[in-house]
Amino acid sequence: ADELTLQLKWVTQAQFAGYYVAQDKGFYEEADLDVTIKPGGPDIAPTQVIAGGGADVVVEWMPAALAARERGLPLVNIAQPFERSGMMLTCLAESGVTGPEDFPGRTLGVWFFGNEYPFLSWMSQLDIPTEGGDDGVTVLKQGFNVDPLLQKQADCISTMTYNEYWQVIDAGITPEQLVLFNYSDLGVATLEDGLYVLESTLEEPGMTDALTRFVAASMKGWEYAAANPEEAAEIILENDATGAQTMDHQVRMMEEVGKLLSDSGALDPAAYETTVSSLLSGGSDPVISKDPGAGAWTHDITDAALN
Amino acid sequence: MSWVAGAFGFWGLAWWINLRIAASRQANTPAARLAVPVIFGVTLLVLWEGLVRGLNVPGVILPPPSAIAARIAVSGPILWADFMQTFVKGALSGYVIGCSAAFLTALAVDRFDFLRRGLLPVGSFIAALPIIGTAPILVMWFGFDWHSKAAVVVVMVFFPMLINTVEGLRSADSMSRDLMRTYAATPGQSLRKLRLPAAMPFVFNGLKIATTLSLIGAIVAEFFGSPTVGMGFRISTSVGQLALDMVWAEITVAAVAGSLFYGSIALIERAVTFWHPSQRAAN
Amino acid sequence: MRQAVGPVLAVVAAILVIWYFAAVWMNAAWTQQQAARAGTTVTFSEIVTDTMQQARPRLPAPHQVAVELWNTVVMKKVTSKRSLVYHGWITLSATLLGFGIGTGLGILLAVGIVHSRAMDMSVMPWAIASQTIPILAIAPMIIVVLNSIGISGLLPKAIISAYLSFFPVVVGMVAGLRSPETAQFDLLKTYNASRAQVFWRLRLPSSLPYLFTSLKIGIAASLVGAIVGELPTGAVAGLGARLLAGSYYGQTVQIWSALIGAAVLAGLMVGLVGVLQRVTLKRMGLSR
Amino acid sequence: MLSAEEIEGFADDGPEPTDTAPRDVVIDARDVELVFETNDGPVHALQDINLQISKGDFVSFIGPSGCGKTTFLRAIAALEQPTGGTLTVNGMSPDEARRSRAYGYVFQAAGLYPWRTIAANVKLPLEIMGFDKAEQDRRAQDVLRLVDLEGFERKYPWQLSGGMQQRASIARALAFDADLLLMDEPFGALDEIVRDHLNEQLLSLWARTEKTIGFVTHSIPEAVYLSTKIVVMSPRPGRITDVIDSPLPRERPLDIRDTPEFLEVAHRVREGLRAGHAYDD
Amino acid sequence: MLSAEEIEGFADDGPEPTDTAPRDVVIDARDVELVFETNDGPVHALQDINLQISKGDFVSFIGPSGCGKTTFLRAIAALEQPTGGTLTVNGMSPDEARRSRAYGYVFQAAGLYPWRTIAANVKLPLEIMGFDKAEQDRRAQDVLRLVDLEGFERKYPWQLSGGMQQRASIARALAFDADLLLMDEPFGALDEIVRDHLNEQLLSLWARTEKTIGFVTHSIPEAVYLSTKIVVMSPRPGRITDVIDSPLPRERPLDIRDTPEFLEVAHRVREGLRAGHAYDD
Ligand SMILES: Nc1ncnc2c1ncn2[C@@H]1O[C@H](COP(=O)(O)OP(=O)(O)OP(=O)(O)O)[C@@H](O)[C@H]1O
Ligand SMILES: Nc1ncnc2c1ncn2[C@@H]1O[C@H](COP(=O)(O)OP(=O)(O)OP(=O)(O)O)[C@@H](O)[C@H]1O
Ligand SMILES: Cc1ncc(C[n+]2csc(CCO)c2C)c(N)n1
Ligand SMILES: [Mg+2]
Ligand SMILES: [Mg+2]
Repeated sequence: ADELTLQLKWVTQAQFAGYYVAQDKGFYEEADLDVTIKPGGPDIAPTQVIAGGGADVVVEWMPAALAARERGLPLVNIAQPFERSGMMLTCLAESGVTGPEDFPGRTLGVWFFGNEYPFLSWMSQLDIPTEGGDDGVTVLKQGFNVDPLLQKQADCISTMTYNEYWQVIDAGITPEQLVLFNYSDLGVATLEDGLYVLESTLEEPGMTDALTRFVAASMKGWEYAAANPEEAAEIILENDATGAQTMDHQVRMMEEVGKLLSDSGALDPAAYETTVSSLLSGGSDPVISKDPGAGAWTHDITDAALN
Repeated sequence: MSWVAGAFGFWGLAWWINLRIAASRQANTPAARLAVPVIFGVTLLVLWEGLVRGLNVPGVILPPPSAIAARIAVSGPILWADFMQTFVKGALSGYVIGCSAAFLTALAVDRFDFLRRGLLPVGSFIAALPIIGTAPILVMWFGFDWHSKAAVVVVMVFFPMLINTVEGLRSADSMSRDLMRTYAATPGQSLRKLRLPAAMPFVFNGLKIATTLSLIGAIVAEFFGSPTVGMGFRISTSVGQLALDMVWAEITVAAVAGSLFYGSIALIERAVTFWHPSQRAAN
Repeated sequence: MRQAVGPVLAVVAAILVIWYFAAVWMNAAWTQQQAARAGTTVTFSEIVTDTMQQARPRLPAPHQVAVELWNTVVMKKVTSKRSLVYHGWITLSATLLGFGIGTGLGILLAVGIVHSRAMDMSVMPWAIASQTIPILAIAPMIIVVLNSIGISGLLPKAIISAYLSFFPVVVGMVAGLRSPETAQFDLLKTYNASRAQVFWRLRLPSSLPYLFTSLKIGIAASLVGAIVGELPTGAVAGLGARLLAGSYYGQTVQIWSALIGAAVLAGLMVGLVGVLQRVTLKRMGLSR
Repeated sequence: MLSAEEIEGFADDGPEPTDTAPRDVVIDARDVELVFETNDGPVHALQDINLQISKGDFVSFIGPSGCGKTTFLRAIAALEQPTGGTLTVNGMSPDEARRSRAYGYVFQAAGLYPWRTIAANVKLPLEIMGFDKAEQDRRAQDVLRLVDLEGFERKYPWQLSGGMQQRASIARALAFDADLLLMDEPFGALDEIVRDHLNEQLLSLWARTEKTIGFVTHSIPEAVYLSTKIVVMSPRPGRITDVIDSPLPRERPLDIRDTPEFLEVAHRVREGLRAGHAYDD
Repeated sequence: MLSAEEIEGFADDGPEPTDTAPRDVVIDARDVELVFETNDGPVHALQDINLQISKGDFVSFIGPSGCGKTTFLRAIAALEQPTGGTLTVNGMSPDEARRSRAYGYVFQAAGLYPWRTIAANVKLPLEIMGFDKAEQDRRAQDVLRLVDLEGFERKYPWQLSGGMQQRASIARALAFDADLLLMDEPFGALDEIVRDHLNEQLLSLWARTEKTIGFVTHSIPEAVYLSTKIVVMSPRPGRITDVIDSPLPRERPLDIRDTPEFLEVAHRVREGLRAGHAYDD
């Protein structure tokens, strides 16, 4: 069997159910693959791991991947199982925020670590400075959870549709008490959770074949997971070594993640272009300074996998 | 390969020079005291540069010192702002508060045996509150700005300082203590005149260890929430962008600031504990 | 030992009382906000009751933590992923290995520094500088590098743990190894004792009070290091993983119980070093 | 041998001391016993110690090394706790007396604080007892002159010779006017001339101030020259074997040491000492 | 006063010493000078020291406290570095001599290691010099008996009286057979009887083994009784004011101390000492 190591972007949760399900259901084995899944975490940059040879494939968000590419790490998108972005800016209604026009003077929580670009490019579109002041917004580097909103340290925070949003709800805030800004709807979304490999990996003999089988099996896993959220959640719980995840939360996450998935796993070139232009325009300090070029993604793998 | 060989060659040469300086008559002059660590450091840098280039280590894993230097050269204002936020506001205030709190606690613990037996074991609990657990809580309590970073630093430096001070206050020898008894010195007097001076070598151990802890604490705490300025903020954000040259530029600032901080405490130590054998003879 | 029980209990009791008051004080805001959102008002006694049982309190009440501890320590099999004992053990093993490496290295460095002027002048500043490098920033790189040369599992965590613990040992031991009086050195000088003999017969025994103080700090630092090291290794298990998962899902109670778990672990280990200290000093006739 | 009535407070395991203490007893020891517990079994440092010291007495303790002189002085100063018998100082327990700052103590080893200069070491008790700055300076200067250490005020202890350190520690004990001076071999590390000089100074101080002095020495002439009462001790267990009241007048020029009375007392002390020793070769 | 030819190596600021050293010179000091730098200006601890000590000599150093006796002994033992002049030991530099383990040194303060029992303290040099276990035990037992500390082998230093500690430190220096013994006031804290006993023991050891001994003392009789050569020093700056070769025979019973020769030497030493002192009252 071909050995492959997959580095996730975050901890074991339903966000990555497809891979765990493919593993658990034997889809990888059937494809003659021996896949090792490495959970990520707040202190793990998948790009760095792949650069150090710690993984063959990584799950990464496109801004980070393209930034790495520009810095000399030739990452290539081989598949894009998530066709929609799940990121939102979530505000407490009682803070008085109703639309972007209310932002000046507010404090907003944003995820950094390579995840700040959609927000920054949105702000530059809106022409709102992010350095504080009366006509600008004060940006906080948000930690991992939704406390800043609950503790009223921020008027708005970043959430994912499938995770943090529900934590806010679980904490006792009703959906009516929230105002949501979905980046997808705003047209500034960037692609999340794609599969990336190094150019050199693609050139290795036999690797294209192995990756093709891997993507095909993974997409089969995603399909299965989306169809069977309960079972997928159970598989996640089994694989979570921290013992901290709960069934309810994972089932719900799986259901929400299902809404973001693409059928084929093939990258939509239009979405790619949106992402790139959004990144190139990203405020005063653009993430990437030039077009990443054609090598930044390939349909070879997904095309082969579809057959 | 020639890079690697050159680097190791340089290493050998520098080591030889350092041995010569350290053994020479001028070993105690300020110039030598400065030259030796500088030569050693330059050696490390040359070795680093040589290995990174020679072994073709990708810049996104470890950038060569030259790239880091270039980054520092163009990022002065950012580095300065980060330094002020993290070191001056976060680390320094936390250091002062934490060390004073531990010092006062140690005095109380030393004065009341009840506290020594009760508080000291509990104090050692605080030692192990890992920053990963305390930082999110303290950010929640004290907000995103430097106050929560100072609080993290307080928690981190408390125990080393406490345990050293307590140990130091007990270190006076029995004859010196007997002397105080014959004067019927009050506990306060015997503290001021005997136990505090005798404790100073230990106290400075605590203070020195706390310098580096405070810096680590303030930086790492920013990983758990911060404004968009600060050394920890910059490091974590830059890692996400694989801007490793910026990461190392911040680390360089941290190392220089930390060493100067430590050095200044060590200088004060020399002045205060001049009488201690470890300071008297340069053995 | 025994006469310590009373004072410890008293201090713990005092802490509990303060803790309860603080819990009411810090959690009341949330209760009131929720009431305001619901358009109701709450009485004081309702506030007190509510602050004792919030799901995401700013500060969980002690009994909430106690219940969580009971559930995760006693009620779960120690082999279960949901058992705190299981996670505690994972962290402990990395701690002990890291402490071993860290103190070993620390003592070796101190010995080198005390014996070689060149080392003293060159290594010490860089040992200091090394400690100012934020560990969480380079930990991922350490892990990546170690990974690429095929080292994974316990050792990377232990190395990070060692990195945090070696420094207090170096600082303490350098001071300790230099603490003998000039006259005590002179005696051995008249015997033309070798450096090794001076070390074993004079420097080391005189450094013991410093050594044990350093060890106490070092072992606590090792624990913190082992927990920190769990993050960049994927935080899959161990107290660090629990802390992180707790904070990621905003489960304050779980954070606190993991914190208490870590604190108890540290307390036990520091206590153990303390016992070792007393036994050693007694056997050496140094405790009066 | 002196006549029996000159022996006061003498006790072997013989007669009990008179219960009615003589005038102004400063130190009153009755059946004092002190046992140290060691890893190696108990050490009987003091046994059956009965002794009364009156106000104004100059009492020397002499005896082989290890016989308990230091231990007894420490017990008087409440630095050790007797394990048996009763010991009072000025009618109080030693600890109460200590707390009323009844004595100055010169330790067998100098025990200067290394972080203080010589002058600051001498001023230490003065600071503690709340003398004002000017008075501290004056007294420090006086006592340092007395022990011939002028010019060394600003040196640190480790910059002084052994004998100079000892003198500094004497100066420290003399700096405040304690009524009771306890001195443990204060002149051990001094040469004959300085010693004679300090002996004279001490005698004149004593005569002037009516202090009570407890003084440990190994020098028989010194003991006889200085004391109104000489206590001879012997070791294992430490006990008093002879108490000699000196027939010498209080006024004592140095050449009193050549008088027959002096030599007689010295002889008796030497005999007592010798009896306490193991070897007679 | 003794005749001129009995004064050897004497130097004030007068004549240079003869360049041809006498037979078997062990210690040869020429114009030795030692200055300590302190916070408070330089201290001239030794100045113009010229002295030759031959093999088998027993040399006593006597002088007021602070005159540089300890410093000179330390210089011989390579524990201090003279700042001027030349000093050789067995024809080598003091440091080479130290490295060849030429001497045993008894320090002014006992300096026992508190974490070692008395026996272990005595064995310390033996361990370092690689004696085997059985030999260590035998020697430790012998020397502890010599200084009358049998039964205290397993005690720790702080469980011993001051004098006992001092004897333990003497035992430690005697345990290994150094050819050159340097002793800094070894008997300062001992009573007359023990002191006499140890003086005799030391003399017989010396006579038996032909050791060369440098000995600091404050006791004039002790210096005269023990020495073949007495060096009188005076302070500020520390220098040699007199060197007296003893006319006494090598065989010396204790009662030699009553002979006129003895008293005459003692008188001369006392005069020399007095001259070095400030006060003449
Ligand atoms: N802390 C202690 N623990 C155990 N034994 C002790 C302690 N202090 C003193 N001793 C023992 O008590 C006895 C008396 O000691 P002490 O110091 O009183 O003698 P001393 O008469 O002062 O002798 P010296 O003239 O040598 O100073 C000795 O045998 C000594 O070993
Ligand atoms: N480490 C030092 N630093 C500065 N001055 C010193 C030091 N050691 C000794 N001295 C000075 O050197 C002089 C000689 O000291 P030394 O110890 O040799 O005297 P000594 O003859 O042994 O006296 P004693 O009989 O009191 O022991 C003294 O004035 C002393 O203050
Ligand atoms: C330090 C850090 N903060 C935020 C993210 C953002 N992020 C990426 S995936 C994911 C999971 C969503 O439930 C989240 C929160 C990150 N990667 N690292
Ligand atoms: Mg004594
Ligand atoms: Mg001396």
